[in-house]
Amino acid sequence: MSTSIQRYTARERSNHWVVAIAFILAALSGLALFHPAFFFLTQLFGGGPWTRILHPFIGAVMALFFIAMAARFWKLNRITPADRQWMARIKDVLCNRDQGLPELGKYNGGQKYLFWIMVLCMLLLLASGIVIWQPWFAPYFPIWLLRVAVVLHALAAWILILGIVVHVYAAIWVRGTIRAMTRGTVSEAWAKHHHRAWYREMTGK
Amino acid sequence: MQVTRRQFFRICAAGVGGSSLAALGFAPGEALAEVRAFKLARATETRNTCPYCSVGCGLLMYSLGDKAKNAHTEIIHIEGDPDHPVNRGTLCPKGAGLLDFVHSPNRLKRPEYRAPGSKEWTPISWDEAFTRIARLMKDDRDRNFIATNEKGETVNRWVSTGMLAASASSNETGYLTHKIARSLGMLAFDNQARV
Amino acid sequence: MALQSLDIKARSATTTPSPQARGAIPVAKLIDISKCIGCKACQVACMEWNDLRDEIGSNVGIYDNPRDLSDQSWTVMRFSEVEVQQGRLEWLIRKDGCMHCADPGCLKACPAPGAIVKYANGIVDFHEENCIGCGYCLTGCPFDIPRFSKKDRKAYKCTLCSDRVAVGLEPACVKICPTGAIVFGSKEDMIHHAEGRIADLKERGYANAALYDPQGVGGTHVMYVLQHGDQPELYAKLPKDPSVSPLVSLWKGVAKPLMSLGIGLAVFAGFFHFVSAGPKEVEEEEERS
Amino acid sequence: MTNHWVDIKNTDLVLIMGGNAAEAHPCGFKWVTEAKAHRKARLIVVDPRFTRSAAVSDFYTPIRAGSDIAFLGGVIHYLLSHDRIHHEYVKHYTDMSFLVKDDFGFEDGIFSGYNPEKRSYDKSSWGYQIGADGYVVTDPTLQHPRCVYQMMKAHYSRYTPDMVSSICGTPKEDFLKVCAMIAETSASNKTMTIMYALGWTQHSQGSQMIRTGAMVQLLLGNIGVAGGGMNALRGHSNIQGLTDLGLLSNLLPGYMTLPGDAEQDYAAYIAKRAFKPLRPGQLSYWSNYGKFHVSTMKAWYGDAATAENNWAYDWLPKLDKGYDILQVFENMNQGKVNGYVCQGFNPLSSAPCKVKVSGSLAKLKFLVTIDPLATETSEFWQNHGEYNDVDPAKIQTEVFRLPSTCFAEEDGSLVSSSRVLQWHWKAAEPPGDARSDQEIMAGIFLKLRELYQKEGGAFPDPILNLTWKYKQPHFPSPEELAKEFSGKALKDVTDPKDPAKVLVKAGEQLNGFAELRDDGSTACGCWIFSGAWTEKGNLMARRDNSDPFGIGQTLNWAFAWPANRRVLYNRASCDPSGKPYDPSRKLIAWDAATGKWGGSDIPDFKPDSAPEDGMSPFIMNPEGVARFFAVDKMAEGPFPEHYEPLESPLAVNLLHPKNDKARANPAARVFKGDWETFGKADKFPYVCTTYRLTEHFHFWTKHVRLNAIVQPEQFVEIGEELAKDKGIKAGDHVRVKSNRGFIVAVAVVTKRVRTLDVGGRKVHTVGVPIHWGFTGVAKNGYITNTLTPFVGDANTQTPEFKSFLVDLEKV
Repeated sequence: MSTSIQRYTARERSNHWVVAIAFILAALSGLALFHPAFFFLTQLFGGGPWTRILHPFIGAVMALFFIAMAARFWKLNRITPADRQWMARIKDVLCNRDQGLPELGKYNGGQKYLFWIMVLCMLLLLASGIVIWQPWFAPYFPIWLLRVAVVLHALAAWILILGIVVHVYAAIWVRGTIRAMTRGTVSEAWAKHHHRAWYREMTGK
Repeated sequence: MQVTRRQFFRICAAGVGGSSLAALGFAPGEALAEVRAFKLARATETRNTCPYCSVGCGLLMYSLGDKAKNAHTEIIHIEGDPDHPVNRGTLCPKGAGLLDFVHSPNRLKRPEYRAPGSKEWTPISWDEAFTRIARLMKDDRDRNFIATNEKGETVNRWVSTGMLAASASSNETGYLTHKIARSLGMLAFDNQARV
Repeated sequence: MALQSLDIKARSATTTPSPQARGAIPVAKLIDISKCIGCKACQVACMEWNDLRDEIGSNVGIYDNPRDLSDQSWTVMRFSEVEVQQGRLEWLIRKDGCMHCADPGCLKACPAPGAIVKYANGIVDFHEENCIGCGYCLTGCPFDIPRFSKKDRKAYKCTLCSDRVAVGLEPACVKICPTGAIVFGSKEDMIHHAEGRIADLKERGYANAALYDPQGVGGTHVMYVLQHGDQPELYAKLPKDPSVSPLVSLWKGVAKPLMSLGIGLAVFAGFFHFVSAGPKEVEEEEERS
Repeated sequence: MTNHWVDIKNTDLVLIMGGNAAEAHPCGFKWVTEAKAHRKARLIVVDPRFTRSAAVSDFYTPIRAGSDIAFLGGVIHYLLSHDRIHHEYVKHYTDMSFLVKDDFGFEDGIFSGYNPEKRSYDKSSWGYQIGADGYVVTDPTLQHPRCVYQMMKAHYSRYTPDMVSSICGTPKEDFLKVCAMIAETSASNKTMTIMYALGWTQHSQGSQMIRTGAMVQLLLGNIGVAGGGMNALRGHSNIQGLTDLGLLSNLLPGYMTLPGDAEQDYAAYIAKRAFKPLRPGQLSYWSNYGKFHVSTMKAWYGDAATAENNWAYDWLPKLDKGYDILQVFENMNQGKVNGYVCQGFNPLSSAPCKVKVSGSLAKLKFLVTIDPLATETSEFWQNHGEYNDVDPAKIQTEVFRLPSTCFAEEDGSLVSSSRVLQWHWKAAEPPGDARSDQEIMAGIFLKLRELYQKEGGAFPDPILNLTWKYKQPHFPSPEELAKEFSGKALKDVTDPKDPAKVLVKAGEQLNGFAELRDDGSTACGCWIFSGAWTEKGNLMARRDNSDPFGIGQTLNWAFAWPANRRVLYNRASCDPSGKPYDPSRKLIAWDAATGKWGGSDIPDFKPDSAPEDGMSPFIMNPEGVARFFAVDKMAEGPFPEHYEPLESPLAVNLLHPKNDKARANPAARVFKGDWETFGKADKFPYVCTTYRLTEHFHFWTKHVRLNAIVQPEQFVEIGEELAKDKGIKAGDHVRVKSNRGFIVAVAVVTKRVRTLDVGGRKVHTVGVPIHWGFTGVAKNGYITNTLTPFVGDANTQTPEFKSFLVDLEKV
C-alpha cells in the first residue's frame, strides 16, 4: 500500500459531512417546494408542512457549518496566477490530458472558484432565506422584499446545486479523491499528480 | 465500463432509494379540493323579526336538530329573509351579528338577588323572587296609594313605584304589561319612546 | 352549465391541465363604492357565515376595525377622507378582500398541489388542508390579501363563499349588503350592471366613474365601481394597474422548468463526461512512486 | 312614519336631517339607494357631522347641532317668498285660509299668554276664530291678515338666508342650494321624503323641529303621497308598538289619554276627546273615542266594567302631572320613589346625567330588572372602577335581576316603523332558567293578586277584577294576548244601518275598529290594532309579498295599523276631484262607477265619501285639514320658533338678541337644582352631540362579540382644526367634560366634523357615540350620558342629548 498524506483532519471531515448532509436535505426539501415535479420529495420530510418547517432549519444548519468551514479554508482559496493558468487549460483537464499543468497548491482553480461561488450562494441563501422564513421573520419584511428574496433564494440555490453537482462529480471522476473526505488521506501519487505544490509542502520532497 | 465495488453500492443505493420512495406512496394522487360542506343542509329554518331597530327586517334562523324529542335545539346561523318586502334578505351589521347576541356570554341564565349593601349577586329561585317582589310592591302600594287628592277628587294612583317597559318586547308583552301596570294604578310608567 | 359549477380549472403546483370539458358561467361580485355606506355588515356576515371571530381590538383614531385583514377577517372596510374637488369632502369606503383574479398570482406562486384552486366559475379558493404555510401566496398576490393564521400557520382569505355558491346561493356579504352596494351574478351581467351605475354616476357629476376590472391580472371576479375610476389609489391605495410581480412570474414561470432542466442537464453532463472521458486516474507508477 | 320603508323608493328627493338613516337604519336606507338608482332621486344630508349617510349623498351641508328650526324656518321663508308651494294642496288640505284669534300674538320671541314663573303658556289665545255656526272662520282668498297663510308668512319673514347662515353655521350658498332643490318638489308630480330620527327628537325644542319639517312638507304637498311624508325612523324594534299600546305615563292604548285629576266626570272626559268637526262635512274620526275607550275597558275589566260604573272609569289612575322618565328620576332623587321595575330598559345608560340617575337609583328600596342581558342598571350598585365608582356598602337598594328570553326564543308581534305588525316564531329554548316577559309579568302579578285576595289592601278592585282568562294563568300565550288586543264581540254586533244584520257574532274576533261599540258589546285592547287577528286568523303572520301595483305596497304582507293602510292621509295624494296628482304613483283614486275610493292602498278616508261631499283628507283632525297653526297642541307656540339649546355656545338667540327669556325654549321644564348643572360657553366652549354608530345598537351589542370586533372601543370625534388647537392627534386619549361629569375616550380626528362660523364666531363640534359602558364583551368605557343635561323637550320631555356644551383636553 502506498503512503498516504493527511489531507483533512477528522474535524474538517465531520464539518464537511454535516454541510453535505444538510445540503442534500435542504436541496431535496427546497426542490420539493420549487417545482411540482419534485413535490413528492416532501414525503421524505413528513409531508408538505413539515418540509416547509424543516427546510429553513436545515438550511440554517448548513449555512452555519458552511461558514465554519469557509472560515477554515478561505485562505487556501485565494486565487493565484497558477490557478488562472490552470483554468485556461480546463479543457485539457476535462479530457484527462493532465500533462504540463501548472503545479497547484492544496486546491486547483476550479475548486477555488467553486468555493467562492458557494460562499456567495450561501450568503444569499441565508439572507434571503431569513426574509422569507415563515412564520418567524417573513411578517417583518415588506412584500416587495419577499418577492426579491424568493427569486434570489431560488437563483442562489440553483447555482449552488449546479456547483455541488460539479463538486460531487469531480470527486467521483477524479479517482482517489473521495477518501480524502472519508478517511482524510490521499495517496502520495494523487497529491503529487493533482496538487504538486501542496505535495511538496506536505512531504518536503 | 468497469463497475467497481464502490460504484456498485452507489447504484444499489439509488435503486433501493427509488423503490422505497415508491413504497412510501410518492407521487400522491390529486389531493382532494372540495368546497366546505354547506352547513345548513339539514338545519331547521324558523322565521323571525330582527329585535333591534324598527325597520323590522325579516330573519331566517337556522337551528341544529329537527325538533325531535331528544335533540336540544341550538341556533347556528341567522340571515335575512329574502321574502321580506323591506329587507329582502339584507341585514345591517347589527342584524348580521345576531347569532352572537343569542349566544352572548352576558345572557342571564337564572334569577339573582342583591341584598342591601352587598357587593355581589346571590342566586334566587323564581318563586322566591316573585314572592319577595310582590311583597315589596304590595307593602309600598298599600302605604302610598293615593285614592283621593287634597281636593277630594278620586285619583286612584300609585306613584311611589314606577316601571320602564321594554320597547323591544312584543306587543303581547307590552299589552299585558300595560294592563297590569294600570290595574295597579301606576303612572310612573314609560318606555324607550320617551328617550 | 351553471353558476355554481365547481369544476376545477386550475390548481396550484400542478403541471397538467385540470379537467376542462365542462364549462361554467364565470361569476363576479360587483362592489359599487358609490352605494357603500361602510356599515361593515359584510364584515360581520363574513365572520358569522365562515365561523370566524377576530380579536376585539382597539380604536386607533379611525373607523377601520379590525384594522387589517387577518385569518379571521377575510374582508375589511377601508375608510378614506378625500377632497378630489376642493371643498367637497368625500368619504370613500372600500371593502377590501380577495379580488379573485382570473390570473391569480397566489395560485401561480403556491408550491403545494391543490392548496389553491381556481374553479371553472372563476372563484379562487384556498384549501387549507393542503396548505404548507410557506407564504409564497403573499408574494404572488398583487393586492396583499392572504393572511396567515397564528394558530395553524396556514393562509386564509375570502372564498367568495364557495360553499354557498356551490348550492346556488350568493356569498354571505352579497346577501347581507343593506344598500345593494354588493351584487353577485355572472360576470357578464355584473359588467352590464356596472355600466348602468357608471352612467348614473356620470349624470351626477362623476365624469371619471369607471369599472375596476384590472386586465393586468386577466380581469377579476370581484370588481369595483369607482366614482373616480382614474384615481383608484384614492380608495385606500387600490393599485392602479395591478399585475403579478414580474419577479414572481419569472420565478414561477420560465425559471421553474428551465432551472430544473439545468440541474438535470448538469447531472447528465457529468454522466456522459464520465462515460466518454472516463475517470481521472493517477498513473500506477505515480501512485507507487 | 306616515309612509313606509319600501315607499321611499317612490321619491324624487330625500332629505335626511335630524337623523342618520344609513347608519341607524341601513336596511331601510336601502330604499333611498333604490330611489336614487331607479328614479334618479337626489339625497340631501344636513347634519353636524359628515355621516355615512352623507358619504352617499348628492349634497351635504353642515349645521350647528340644535339649530334645525332656524334652517327649516328659512326653507319655509324661501318657499313662501319665492312662491314655490303646491297651491291647490295647501288651499284645500291645510288650514292656510283659517283665521286666527285676534288676541293671539308673538312678540320678541314669546307668544301670547306666557308665564315666566311657571315657564308655561296660557294657550287660550292660541286658536282659530270660531263663527256663530260653530265652525272655523276662513278666508279662501288668503288675503286676510289674520289668516294662517299671512300670519305664517310674516312669522318666517325673519328667517332670511343670512340669518339662517349665522345661526346654523351653514354656508349661505349651501343653504340656498338646499332650498332650491327642495322647492323643485312643489310640483305635483315631484315629491320629497323627510327621514328623521332622534337627531330631531332629542332637543329641548325637538317636537317643534319635527313640526317645522312637516310644515315644509305640507307647503310642498308632500304629505299623503307615495314617496313623500314625514318619516320618523324609530329606534327600537317595537318602540312603535309600545307607543301605540300606550306604555307612556299619560297614555292609554291607541293614543287615548288618561284623565287628569279634574276630569271626574266620565261623560266630560269622553266629550273632550271625541272632537266635533270644526268645518262642515268633516269626519273627525276621534268622535268615536267613546267606542275605543269602552272597548279597551271591557278588554281589561270584562264583566266588571259596566255602564253603571262608567266602564270602571274610576279604576284608571288620574294624572296630577306627567310622570315621564325625567320626572320620575327627579322624584326618585327627592326620595319619593321606593320601587322601580326596569323591563328591558337600561336607564343608567340611556337616561341623562348619569350622576343623578345613579344617585336616584341608590335611593330606591327595591329595583327589579328584567332583561336577557347583564345591563349597567342592574349593576349600578357595583364598583366598576373608573367607569362606575360607587361604594356598594352605602347602597341599600335591594336588587332583583330576572333573566328574560330574547326574540329568538319567543313568539309574538312587533310593529315596525312602517306601522306594520309582524309576527315572529320561536326557534330555540332560552338559556338556563330564563323566562319570557309574559311569564315574568304574570308571575309577579299573580303573586300580588294572591296577596290582595288574602290580605286585602289599598283599592284592590282593579287588581282583583283584571281579566285573566288565559288557559295557563302563569303563561298567558302570545296568541291569546294578540286576540285580546285585536278585539272580539261580547254580544252580537249589528250594522247600525240595518240592526237585523249581524256583522260579528258574539264571541267572534272583530274585523276592525269600525265594529267597535260603546255599549259594552265589544272588547278590544288596542283599537288601532283592531283587525290584526280576525276570524280569518292571524293577519300579522301573513307572508304574501306580492306587489301588484309595483310601488311597494304589499298589502297582504302582515298587517299595518290603522286598518292595514300603508300610507297615511293617502286621500291627499289626489286632487279635490279625486284624481291622483301623479298617476304614475297612484295610491288611491275616486271611482265614480262604484262610488268608492280604491287603488294600491286602503283609503285612509271614508271609503264612500264622494269628492263633491267636500270631506278633507286629514280625518283625524276635527278641521279635516292639516294644521300649519298648531292651535294649543304644542307647549311653546303654534308656530315653531328657533330657540337655542339650554346649553348653547351663543349667549343670545340671534333672532331675539335682547330678550333673554327667548334664548332657550321658554316652555322647557327645568327642575329646581338642575339650572346649576348647566354649563356656560366660557368654561365649556364646544358643542357636543351624542349619537349611534352603525356597528352598534344602543347598549346591547357591546355584549355581542361580532359587533364588538367591528367597533371595539369608545371614541369621540373632533375636527382637524380643534385637534390642532389642542395638540391632539388621532388615537390620543382625550377627556371630554361637561358641567355634570367627564368621560375619557380615544380621539378620532376627522375632516368630517367641520368648524362652523356661527354669528361671526368659530364653533367647534365634539361628537360622542353612546354605545359603551361597564358591562359587555367590547372594551369597557364611560357611560356617555355622564355628560348630558337633565332637561327634555317641552312637549315630550325627551332629553336633550343632541346639543349641549363640553370642554375637551388631551389626557
